[in-house]
Amino acid sequence: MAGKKKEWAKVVSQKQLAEGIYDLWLETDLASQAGPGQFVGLYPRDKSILLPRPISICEADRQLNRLRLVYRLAGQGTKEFSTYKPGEETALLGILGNGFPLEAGIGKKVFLIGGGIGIPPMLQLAKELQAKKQILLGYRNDQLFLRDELAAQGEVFVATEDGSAGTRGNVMDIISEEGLGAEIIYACGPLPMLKAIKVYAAEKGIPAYLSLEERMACGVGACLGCVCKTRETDHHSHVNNARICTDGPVFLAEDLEL
Amino acid sequence: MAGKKKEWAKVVSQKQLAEGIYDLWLETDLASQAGPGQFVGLYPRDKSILLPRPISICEADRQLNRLRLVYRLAGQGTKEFSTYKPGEETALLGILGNGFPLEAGIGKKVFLIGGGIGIPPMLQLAKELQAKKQILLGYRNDQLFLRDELAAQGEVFVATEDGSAGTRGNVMDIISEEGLGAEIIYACGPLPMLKAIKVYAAEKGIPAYLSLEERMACGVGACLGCVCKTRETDHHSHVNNARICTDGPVFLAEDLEL
Amino acid sequence: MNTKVTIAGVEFKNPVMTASGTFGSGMEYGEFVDLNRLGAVVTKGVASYPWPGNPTPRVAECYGGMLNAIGLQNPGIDVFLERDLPFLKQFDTRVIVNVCGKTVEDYLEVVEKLGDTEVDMLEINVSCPNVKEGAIAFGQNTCALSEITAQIKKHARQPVIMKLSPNVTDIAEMARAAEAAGADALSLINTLTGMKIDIYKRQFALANKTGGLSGPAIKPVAVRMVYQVANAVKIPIIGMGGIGNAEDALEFMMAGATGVAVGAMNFVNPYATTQTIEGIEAFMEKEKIDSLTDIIGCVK
Amino acid sequence: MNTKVTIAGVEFKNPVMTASGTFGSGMEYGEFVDLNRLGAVVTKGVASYPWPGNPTPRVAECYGGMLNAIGLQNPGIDVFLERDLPFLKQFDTRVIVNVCGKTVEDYLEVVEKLGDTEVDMLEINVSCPNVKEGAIAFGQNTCALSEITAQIKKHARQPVIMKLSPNVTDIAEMARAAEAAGADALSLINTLTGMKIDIYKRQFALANKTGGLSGPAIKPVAVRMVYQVANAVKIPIIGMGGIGNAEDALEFMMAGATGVAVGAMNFVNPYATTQTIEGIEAFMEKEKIDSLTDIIGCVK
Repeated sequence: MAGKKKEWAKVVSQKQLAEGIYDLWLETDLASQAGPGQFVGLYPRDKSILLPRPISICEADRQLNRLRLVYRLAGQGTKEFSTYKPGEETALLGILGNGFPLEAGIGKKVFLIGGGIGIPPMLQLAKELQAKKQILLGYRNDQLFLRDELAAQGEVFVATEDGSAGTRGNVMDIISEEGLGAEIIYACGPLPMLKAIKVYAAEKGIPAYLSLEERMACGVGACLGCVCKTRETDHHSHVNNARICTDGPVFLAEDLEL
Repeated sequence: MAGKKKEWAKVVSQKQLAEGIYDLWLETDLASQAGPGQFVGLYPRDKSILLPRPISICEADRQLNRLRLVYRLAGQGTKEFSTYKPGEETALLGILGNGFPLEAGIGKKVFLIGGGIGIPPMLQLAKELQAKKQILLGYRNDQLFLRDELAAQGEVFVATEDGSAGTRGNVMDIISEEGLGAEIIYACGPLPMLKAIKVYAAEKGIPAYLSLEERMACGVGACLGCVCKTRETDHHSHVNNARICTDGPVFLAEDLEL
Repeated sequence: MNTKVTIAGVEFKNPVMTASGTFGSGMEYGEFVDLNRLGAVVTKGVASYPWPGNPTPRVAECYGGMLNAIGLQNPGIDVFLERDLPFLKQFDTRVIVNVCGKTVEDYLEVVEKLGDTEVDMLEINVSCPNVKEGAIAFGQNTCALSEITAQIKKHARQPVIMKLSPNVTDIAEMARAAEAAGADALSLINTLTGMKIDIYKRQFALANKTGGLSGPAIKPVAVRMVYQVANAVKIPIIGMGGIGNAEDALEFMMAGATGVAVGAMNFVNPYATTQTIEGIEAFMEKEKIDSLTDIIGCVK
Repeated sequence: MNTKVTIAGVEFKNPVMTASGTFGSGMEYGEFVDLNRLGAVVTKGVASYPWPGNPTPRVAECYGGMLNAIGLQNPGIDVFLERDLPFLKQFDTRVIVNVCGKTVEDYLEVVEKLGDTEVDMLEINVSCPNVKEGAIAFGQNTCALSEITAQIKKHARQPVIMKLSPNVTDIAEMARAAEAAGADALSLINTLTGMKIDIYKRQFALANKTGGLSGPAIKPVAVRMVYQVANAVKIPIIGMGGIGNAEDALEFMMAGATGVAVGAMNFVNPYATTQTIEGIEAFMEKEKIDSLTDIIGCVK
């Protein structure tokens, strides 16, 4: 595997998918190394803000050398990204993070669970994972971004906070309402969702791979800014902290203290 | 007269006139208030640098609401300006400064003296001043930007540091070499040139209006960053300092300690 | 919606003021903003006699901020009273006069002359890093700060704000010293001492070598110090340091400031003061805040 | 063209180092830059036993910089010696180990264990603002600084660099105290203590409330302090604070620094260290500088 790089990527296209949700395709050599659950750091041009923004990989087209990033407007940096037009260049740091382990799920009955802006990484995962996929998606409202694309990759179930589509409530409510089950879970989304999944997985005695988020600085494991609490002493830190950017962002739920 | 404003101006055109010298036309309502020897503050978009860049007005087209700024690449801000393309917008603070007093020169035999990036303000002055104009221009080399346009407004004499065009030397060398004389002087350029003109004017007993430069912050007379030493106590400061941005940039040479 | 705040018994229509030295005596920015909208105009430092200030260059730019070494150039108290104060009194805004001096007597002379004027408050500048005598010498030492605070309080007829220097090891200790000596309020931070070198010319960017760093670059230091001081004293605080919009201003208020001042950002956006006020009003409306005083120091 | 510099008898191929805590022990950025190119790698702080550091969020962004409150998380000296030092010794670069502790004994234990290793120098962190005990308490008081410097000098087998805190009233006084107590060199500045508040959530951006401000925003303060210290002591200085390119590095050197360290800017540009070296070489060529030592402190 080639090493990490900071390099220029060219904007191929950008469109808005839902309120505050943008869909950006970039052309970059880094695409060839990208896997599901990994992420990149996107640098704003705005020089008042210096750090790369971690954005998960929604799709990686390794033939065309293209990465798809679906991100939420969260501040000054993502606001800038949302203005990018085809042909513009942007500085990219990648490929970062460990990604979801595909082997663990091959041939199994799996849950792919995405909540909010945790949904995008599920697409590349769904495309690569050879398994019986039940894809559980939690949205705020009926702006069901990526739902149709995910439906082409497996059986999709939707929950909305406002009840405007699918199950009213969250992804856990889908499981109970639809009486679903799985042998393994892959998930990305807000912390309360991940905590609920950890509890559920422990009850069922099944493995759950959770993708975490935290404020990051370097993105490459040097600064120790983005750690999470681990049950056991971490091999790198020798304390109960793992680096989300490099040891993660994907962790086995049972290894975490959430 | 309307007050000062910070507002958006639209780039009409931009071209390079000589090495490191750019010619920018902006569309702005502020043009209607602009006179020769006044200046504007141009704000870079680059948020690492905050202050407006003072740039003198080369031409003001009050019919079409356009300002022409001819500026030199001097750093990060002007480097950014030089990339501006027609249709882009830029934030402008203006109109700043007192400008050259036209009345003083009407009908007289005058020197308009510009050195280097002090040449551009001479164009609007030459266009507005009804007088017998002898226009003395000092350049580094034979990249004689604005020379032809100035020649349409009066008799032009050129000096170059490297002797590649006109008189070898500086503008003072033109006066002695050509045996020129005047009843009044208007000048803008580097400090050594202004000092020489002040001495010359005193010897000849004629008034000289000098346009000064200094590092500025606010541009509107509040911060007292850009002062020059005055012979008499200044009416505003009550010390021997006048504000270049508001009391100037144009001063009568005899009022200054250079 | 109530944007009023009270500092040492003086009521302000809103907390937004100008930082001394960035707004002259209001005249210049009066072309851009309606001075009646401001909570207060805080004037450029006024001394007992005209000060010529430092040689040029007096200003330099740096990343996210600027350095200045004006050196407190000012026309002196007599010109201030004759020209600037009458100008300011035309407007429905509070007037806070920033007082500077080289000796305690200098300060007292200005304070005395302001005693029977309509000036609302005095801000005592003991923290300018750009003059050799006086000023910051009083602001980096608890004893000197206590002494000058007590002296000024003895002579002042208006409430006294001591303006603190951030160039100290323990800002809380300085704040406590000023409070104990009778200060009615504190303002902070003045500028951080900085330097810039032009590597091509191999010389200092400022004739004075060092200057005071202001602008967004210093905001995190300023917010931290406001928070520390708010937790160390009972007297109210006017916060400043990089404030250019409502978000900045609200950050200082939540850290514990009752008033907020826009400084270097006036140079970047001459409408920064009034836009800050409008932004605060919009925030209050959106977040359903009835009285702005509810958010002062709300983050603990 | 000679880019070599010497600090306390240790020769560096060039003056460009990494600022402690921003470069791990070199492994992570080894993917981006050739560590053989660097003057030195200065490691993340190493304590006598593993430290867990502070809760998250540990980092926040601010204008032209960032705040961190990592809290000196580190795996401890034993892991360092077993894993990180052998990694670093593969490269042709100097190794400077940053040493942290909560008590003098903590520091001494690390210093002792490093005594018979191939580490080139020790940098003593008495200026981290993010840990409650030790660290900065030693760095804001001349007596404490003298005491710990003297103790460490007594036990250290390598030259000792004391890393100074900028959160002090008089940096020159601190520098003199360290020099008098035997320090072989000084590094400055550590971070400025800062704070950020999220006004929408009404909470601190950092779990630790305060953090250390780094990045271009602090450069003018850092350059000023390097200049002041260079004029106060005879021992060499490693300058840092917002350095991200050759112009920044040269500014520090002209102010009086012999070495320079790239810190937070590694996060912005992972190639910042080697690009700084290349830029210095280009500057020397253009300005016809034979030996880089000629420009150290050349601006007076």
